[in-house]
Amino acid sequence: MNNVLFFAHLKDEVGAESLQIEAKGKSVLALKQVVHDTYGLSSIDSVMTAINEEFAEDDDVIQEGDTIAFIPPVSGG
Amino acid sequence: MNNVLFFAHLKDEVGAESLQIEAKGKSVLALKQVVHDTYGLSSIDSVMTAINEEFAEDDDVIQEGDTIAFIPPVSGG
Amino acid sequence: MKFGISKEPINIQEVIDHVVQRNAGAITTFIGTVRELTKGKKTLFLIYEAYESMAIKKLEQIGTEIRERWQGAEVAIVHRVGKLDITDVAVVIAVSTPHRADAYEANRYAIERIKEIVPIWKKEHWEDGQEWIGDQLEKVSYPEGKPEAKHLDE
Amino acid sequence: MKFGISKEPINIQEVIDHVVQRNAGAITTFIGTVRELTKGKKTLFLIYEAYESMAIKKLEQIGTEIRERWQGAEVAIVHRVGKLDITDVAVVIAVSTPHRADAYEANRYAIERIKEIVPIWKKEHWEDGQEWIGDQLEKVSYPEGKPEAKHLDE
Repeated sequence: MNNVLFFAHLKDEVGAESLQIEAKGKSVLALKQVVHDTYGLSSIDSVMTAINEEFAEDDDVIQEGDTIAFIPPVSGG
Repeated sequence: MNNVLFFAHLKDEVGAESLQIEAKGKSVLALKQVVHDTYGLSSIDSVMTAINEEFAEDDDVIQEGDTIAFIPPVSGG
Repeated sequence: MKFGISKEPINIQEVIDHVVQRNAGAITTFIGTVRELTKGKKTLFLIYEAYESMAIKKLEQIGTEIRERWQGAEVAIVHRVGKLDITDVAVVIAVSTPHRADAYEANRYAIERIKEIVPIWKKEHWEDGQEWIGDQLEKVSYPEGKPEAKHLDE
Repeated sequence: MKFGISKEPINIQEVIDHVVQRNAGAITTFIGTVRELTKGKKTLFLIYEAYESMAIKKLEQIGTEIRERWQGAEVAIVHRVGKLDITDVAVVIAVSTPHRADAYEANRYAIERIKEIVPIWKKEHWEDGQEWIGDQLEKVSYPEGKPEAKHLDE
């Protein structure tokens, strides 16, 4: 299983900070599609993704136990 | 009379922070010449001068009671 | 903490203390504060949220980037999270270097990088609504999958 | 004091407090510290001396210049005098502006102007001697009789 984290407006839309999703073997892009379809998160296509706290590419493949975070455009500072 | 102030290396060379000098009617340049001749301050020619805490030109004329300060190149900060 | 996320008000002097060094002649700090008016619209307060563990890693990364680019530089960065009122301090960046030009440049680099790669978000609250703010650098997509270091003098 | 000469250690937070404003999104500070090594030569300590009454006027003048050039800017500057050891703080400049680019630029302007027009001098003490330092900007003569405002982006 994989812990999938949501922040900012994504968290508001999903209604949860994190979800347990079986994503092993999926690409980041494929997981985005799942999230898009399941939660109606259309903006997920344009956000960055982190695997285990490092930015990842859409074609990176998720391993068992990886923590996935969807990172909307940041606005710190 | 005029209070004439010396700072940094000028103060060390003159051996005083200030001197009472009659400079009324003299130009700044003329006062520099007096100081140069009296105290052997050759570097006085290249320093700035302030009259009553504002930078002055060599041809500005000193009035009774003006405070004159010789300002070596500054090094604050 | 030299690179940190804080739920409490940031002690600016403590951040500065992390970068004091015998061969620094200059320390610059950047203090980001909550501004009341943005484009004529009145902000009531902000909420900052962070992906804390990753944000700390990214702040540390910025510190490493700066030490590589500016010789002799030391860096400390603390970002606040939670509810912030007008004039409250959101972020403090302290950079020390031997010479002053580098201290300004490296500090500027840090704030620009924070706005690129550190997972922190702010929600603005106005009288008539609220919104998560994003994309302040006007870049929606990252062709390389992640933000790139950019020259600040572009 | 918003523009001052201090015989005691400078409280950085107090200088910053002078420039906090509801429409500032950015505060920058420049903290000049005593560096141990300059061109390989080891400094033991410094003595700073000021023509105090004029120095305060000139610091205030720099504040005025900045408020005229950078809209919405607030400025505070305190310079220390007396004996300073390595890492001691010689000067603190705080500038607040609505947007961050201005806060960096205006702050940089302030330190450059201090080195031009504020009557403060430092005497460096090394193991083998001591000397009053001057002319750090490599300008011996002032053709206009007094220093001119210069563009910092030259």
